[in-house]
Amino acid sequence: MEKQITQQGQLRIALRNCGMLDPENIAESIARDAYQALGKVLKELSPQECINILKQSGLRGRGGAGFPTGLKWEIASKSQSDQKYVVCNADEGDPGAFMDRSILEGDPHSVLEAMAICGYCIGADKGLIYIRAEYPLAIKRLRIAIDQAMEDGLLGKNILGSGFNFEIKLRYGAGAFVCGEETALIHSMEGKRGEPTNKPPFPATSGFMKKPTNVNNVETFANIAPIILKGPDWFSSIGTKNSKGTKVFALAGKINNVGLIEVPMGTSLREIIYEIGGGIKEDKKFKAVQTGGPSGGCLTEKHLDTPIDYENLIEAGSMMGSGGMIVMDENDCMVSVAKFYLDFIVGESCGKCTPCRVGNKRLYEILEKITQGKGVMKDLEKLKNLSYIIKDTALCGLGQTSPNPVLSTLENFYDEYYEHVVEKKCRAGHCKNLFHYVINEELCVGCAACKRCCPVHAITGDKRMPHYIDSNICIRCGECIEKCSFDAISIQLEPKILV
Amino acid sequence: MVPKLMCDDDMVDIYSVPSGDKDSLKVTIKLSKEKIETINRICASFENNPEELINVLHETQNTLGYLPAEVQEIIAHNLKISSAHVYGVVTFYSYFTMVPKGDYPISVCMGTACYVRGAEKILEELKKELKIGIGETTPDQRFSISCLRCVGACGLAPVLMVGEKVYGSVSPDDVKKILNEYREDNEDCKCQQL
Amino acid sequence: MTRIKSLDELKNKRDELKSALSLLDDPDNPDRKVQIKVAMATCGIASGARSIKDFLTAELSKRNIPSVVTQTGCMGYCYAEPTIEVKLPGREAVIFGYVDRIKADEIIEKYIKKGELTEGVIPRNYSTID
Amino acid sequence: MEMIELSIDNKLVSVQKGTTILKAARKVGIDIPTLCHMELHNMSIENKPGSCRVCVVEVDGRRNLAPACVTEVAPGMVVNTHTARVLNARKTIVELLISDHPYDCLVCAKSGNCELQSIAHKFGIRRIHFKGEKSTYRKDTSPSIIRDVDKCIMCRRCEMICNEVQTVGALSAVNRGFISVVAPAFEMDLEHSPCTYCGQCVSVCPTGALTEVDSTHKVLLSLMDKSKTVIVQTAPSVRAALGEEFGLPPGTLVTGKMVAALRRMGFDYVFDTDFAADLTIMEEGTELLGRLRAHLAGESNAKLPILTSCCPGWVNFLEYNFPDLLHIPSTAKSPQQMFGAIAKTYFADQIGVKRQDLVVVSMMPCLAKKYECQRDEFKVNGNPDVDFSMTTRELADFIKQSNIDFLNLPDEEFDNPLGESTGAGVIFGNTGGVIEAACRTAYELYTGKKLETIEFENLRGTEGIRSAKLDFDGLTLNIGIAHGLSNARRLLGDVRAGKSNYHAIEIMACTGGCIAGGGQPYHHGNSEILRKRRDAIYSEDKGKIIRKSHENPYILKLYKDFLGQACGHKSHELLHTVYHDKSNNEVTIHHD
Repeated sequence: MEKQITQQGQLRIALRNCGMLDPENIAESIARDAYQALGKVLKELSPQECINILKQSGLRGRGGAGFPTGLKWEIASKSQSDQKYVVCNADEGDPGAFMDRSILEGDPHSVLEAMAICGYCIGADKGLIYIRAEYPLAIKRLRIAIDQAMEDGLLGKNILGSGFNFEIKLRYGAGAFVCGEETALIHSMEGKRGEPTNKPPFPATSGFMKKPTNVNNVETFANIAPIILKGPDWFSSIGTKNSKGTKVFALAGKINNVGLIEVPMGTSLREIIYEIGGGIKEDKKFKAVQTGGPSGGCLTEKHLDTPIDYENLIEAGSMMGSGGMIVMDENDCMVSVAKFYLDFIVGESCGKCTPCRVGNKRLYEILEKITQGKGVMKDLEKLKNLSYIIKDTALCGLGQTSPNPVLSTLENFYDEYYEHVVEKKCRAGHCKNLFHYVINEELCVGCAACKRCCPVHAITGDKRMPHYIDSNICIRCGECIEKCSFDAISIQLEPKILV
Repeated sequence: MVPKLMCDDDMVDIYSVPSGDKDSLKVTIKLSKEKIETINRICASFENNPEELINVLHETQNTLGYLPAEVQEIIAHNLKISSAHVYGVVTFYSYFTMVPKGDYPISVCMGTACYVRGAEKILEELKKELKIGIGETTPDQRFSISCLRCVGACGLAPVLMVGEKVYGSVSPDDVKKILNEYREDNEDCKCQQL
Repeated sequence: MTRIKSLDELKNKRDELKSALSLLDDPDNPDRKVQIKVAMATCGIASGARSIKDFLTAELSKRNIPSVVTQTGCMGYCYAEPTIEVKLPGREAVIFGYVDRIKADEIIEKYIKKGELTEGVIPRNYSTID
Repeated sequence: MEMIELSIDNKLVSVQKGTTILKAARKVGIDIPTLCHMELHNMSIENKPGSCRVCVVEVDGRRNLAPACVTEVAPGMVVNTHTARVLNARKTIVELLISDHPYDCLVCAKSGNCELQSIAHKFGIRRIHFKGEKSTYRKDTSPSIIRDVDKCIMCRRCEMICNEVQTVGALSAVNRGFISVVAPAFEMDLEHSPCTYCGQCVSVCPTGALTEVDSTHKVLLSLMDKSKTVIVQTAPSVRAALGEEFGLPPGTLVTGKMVAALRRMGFDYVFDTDFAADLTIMEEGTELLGRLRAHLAGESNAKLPILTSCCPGWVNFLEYNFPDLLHIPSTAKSPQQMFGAIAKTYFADQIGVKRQDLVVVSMMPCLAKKYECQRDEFKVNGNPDVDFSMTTRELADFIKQSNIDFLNLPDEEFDNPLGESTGAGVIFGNTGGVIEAACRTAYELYTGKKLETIEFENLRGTEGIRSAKLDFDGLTLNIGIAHGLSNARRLLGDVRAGKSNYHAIEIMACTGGCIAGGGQPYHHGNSEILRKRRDAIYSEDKGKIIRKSHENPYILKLYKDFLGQACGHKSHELLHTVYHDKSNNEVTIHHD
């Protein structure tokens, strides 16, 4: 597999201007080539020529599924209609991903310019940015950028004397993860409940207000201008066979250098975590990295040297998603992590289709049962079967990928599930019903500090005599451990004695 | 869900929504005239376009603080859509609230990065400190707690927001300190606009 | 600003702005300036970048150092916020992390005035396309 | 049209481009099970959110299973509808639905008619492998409809009917995820919503989430009460559908058996709402002619077009949505209420029974009738003209509970004097029927000539909005007909905008008219049933000797002995009503 890694590993294309310029001052953007690509396209290229450049470049959607961008534009350009729309999906929803916010806050003109190029290519004169209301700063900077670009004639009527018109408006999300899905996003922009509908029809033929609509995400748009200016061959020389260019990842979790990075496709997890990310926090043992958000899965040690691209991640049971990477260490319980994601999905499911509405709720309940130490082996079977059926039958991308965290943890961390179910043990010491606090009689001096702070009076003992914690009463709040000055209280992972 | 009425002094009188055209639905609503006019103005600024419902709801919630049933009725009337539709939309999106939030709404990020860095503990501490649960407001109307999915400040995990101000790398011990900033009537500490 | 009416106008405009910037950076130019960028995306602001920017602006002018302090987006070093980039005329830009007021003061006194590197320099670990 | 060839379960099928897999499969006799999908052919009513996922099938080359109801065919597609993968998924989906559904089939009002129940039975589901939280909501009882949305499976049929077909807008999906449900605004009771009680939501609900208020017990108590005289009236559409509940083919008229059954159940007199329908025509027809004459005389305030007022769902809709047009409908009460008013005065006097000792029960194809008979306008000193209104479905159950072998009953005749009716009264059950009946009478009264052909074929049909020009001996009468409230809204919008040139408009809330009312036996999406009911109504009319209301001898006698003249003083007191602006609907807040 061909790879082109720059000396330090990172190569910034989408993030080229982030941290380089003042996003609230268009002059700084212009000084760094903003709108040059738009000018070139309008003056020198036909829409189809421009689409061909994108097709040659091999750019694929950075929002998750990785659909070839040039092809997407071409389909929209071929739809016949009096009105078409360009939509920028800035409803960055994957928890742990923040590249879209960073691009919009740091380099809004890269997105505006690319939307205008897209408008020219598909024959649209209106653009809409669907942005999360939770991003007030990004909204503010986008508004400033749009105003400044309008004032300079880089958006609006007769752009750069070409006769091409393009205007951009903002639509706000309102806290619904499912609106990251194209059809749901479109319904939301139309003032409706953000429920997805069956595809086809695809937005490219019938989207916003039933008109052909091209939806791309922020990072995808941020890649457009450099491809136009530097050429498709330059872009396709970066990355792997089927995944060209770079990908922005948001490194978070138990990693030293939390931050935003951009690396060529094909970079390995090891390089990302240990070289760029500076290794695991407090030198703990690496356990897993979660990619692709709630739709993705966990990659483990055995995947550390896999070159990251769309296909390899899917093969490994995860997906590219928007590029969140959350690093987990030995203190993270993988059953609980799966439960965390299911909790998220249950809260964010739109409720339209049965498998997602009821199925995910049932998955969550089984996981909860397991983390409470009430699981039986049959539950693991049930988890797996139900997960496959949800994947097979759910209506939209959110539902079809929602069991991925369960399946990938089941696949990679089966022994942890087994321990929870059979040995009633949580090796990470995370599941409250599966560990208990004990007082070391030799270290305890009977100061009663723990007894006084216990909110449920689970601790008994006479003064200056070793104390005792009743596990059946204890709620595992951990107050006593903090209060004990003699390190006499510790966590015991062995199953508690059931009374 | 029990939609609440506006506070007492708002209920100046019962006014009817002025019927601009013939197919207007007359709705009698317990809201002050000023508030009705504010809502009408917001709707008009979006040309009473039903497509803009979500933007209208945002703007109205920003102005009034929350979206009680009466307010939704007026919006439905102006945009010529059913109030069931408006309510369906309001309850779909977690950003919209039908109960007033506190003067200092606190949102705890429950994104994955924050989760693995102990957001649950922060939330527990907040609940303990304020003696209220998620989605609730303190009796003095000062604080309310809600959970947010990722705010995209994962580098600072765990994160909480008071209004629009983001606090990063919060430890359970910090919770009290942060709350104290707002407990005293310290004008300087009011939510900074980004 | 007036409307830009053609690609050529846009190119000219870009070149003007670029040369103005390089003039600022020219050590031989009497009007050269120290250029400081403060990373002010959500993470930066939440970590106190705004007060650092205000502090630097005020202090540099008090200490009579010709400078421009501007805001910028995320530099990617979320773990080290607030981060700033300092560019002395004619020299490579240097990024400092974990900048509080004490650190900022130290940067002015040691690096900007004397050119001595302080602790907290973040090695730039990426290349961009230009 | 481009044809597409594909294979379904190894059978080659050729269908038009744009056809769904579901329809293509049905063409070759493969019946893929569905829950949320429902289509009423020729009525342009289709619900296909693709949400229940019961209809999934395996398509070669596709990563996941395809929902047959929304997936269009493609050339060379290879579809398998019953592989292990498909059956397993389908069964699990149904299990999931049931896992969030009360297990009270034995006592559910929908038992035996529930689509979820029959699909569970069909799939041989014997155990639910998933146990967990069930969603629970407050039960909501309105005068007509009971919402028990614990049983809601989010098929969204009711939401579609209420918003798209009826444009009532009382219902919407609310909340999201596991707790999402279909409800009125602010999850208030239906009573405080703009619901018209047309009952179309009930008629399409696949489960027991939406059902009617059951009056059987109250009627039974009245029947048992020796001090009461209990009389019953039956609406025209009931006789055309009741047989379905006893296994007879749709469209079988069971008038005689129905009368016999009611008599055996203990009703003291069995009367016919058709009699009151004839009375309605006398009043409404006279009113039409009066307004028409005023118009022809050049009176500027002649209130035209006149709107029919016999459909209570439509009246509710008008009162909510068109408060500015309340002056144009006919003031004539509906047949149900005219019957009650006459029964509790004229008839009560005749048999020497006091008003409060006479109980009037109506058998109706309708849910709004339950609400209508409770309206204050139709009460005298708190005593309603019609005490109880039951649906065709309730009547069928009541007959069964009374141990009556319905199929072997002899045919019997209605009692007199309120049981005699004409063909005009019968056709009230179909869309276009009321206006046709009115025209039969108005023509003869206006022109003084006999009608040559009694059937006005140009008023019949199934189009949502129809218009016809009738020649009244030189005077051209413009007639409009709308059924389904969205069509009514369109017509009324034109009237409001002054763009309408109709003289008279008939409006029915339910698509198809009363034969498809909310209280009729469930059609389960089979529009053929509705067509047969419609034909039955017209054939009953054809079989009648008297087919014009003004020739009904008992009607003539009623006017002669009691009412005086149509639209006269006594008529106005007993047979006409007023309408109220209901749009001024204060928001009521509920605290549980």
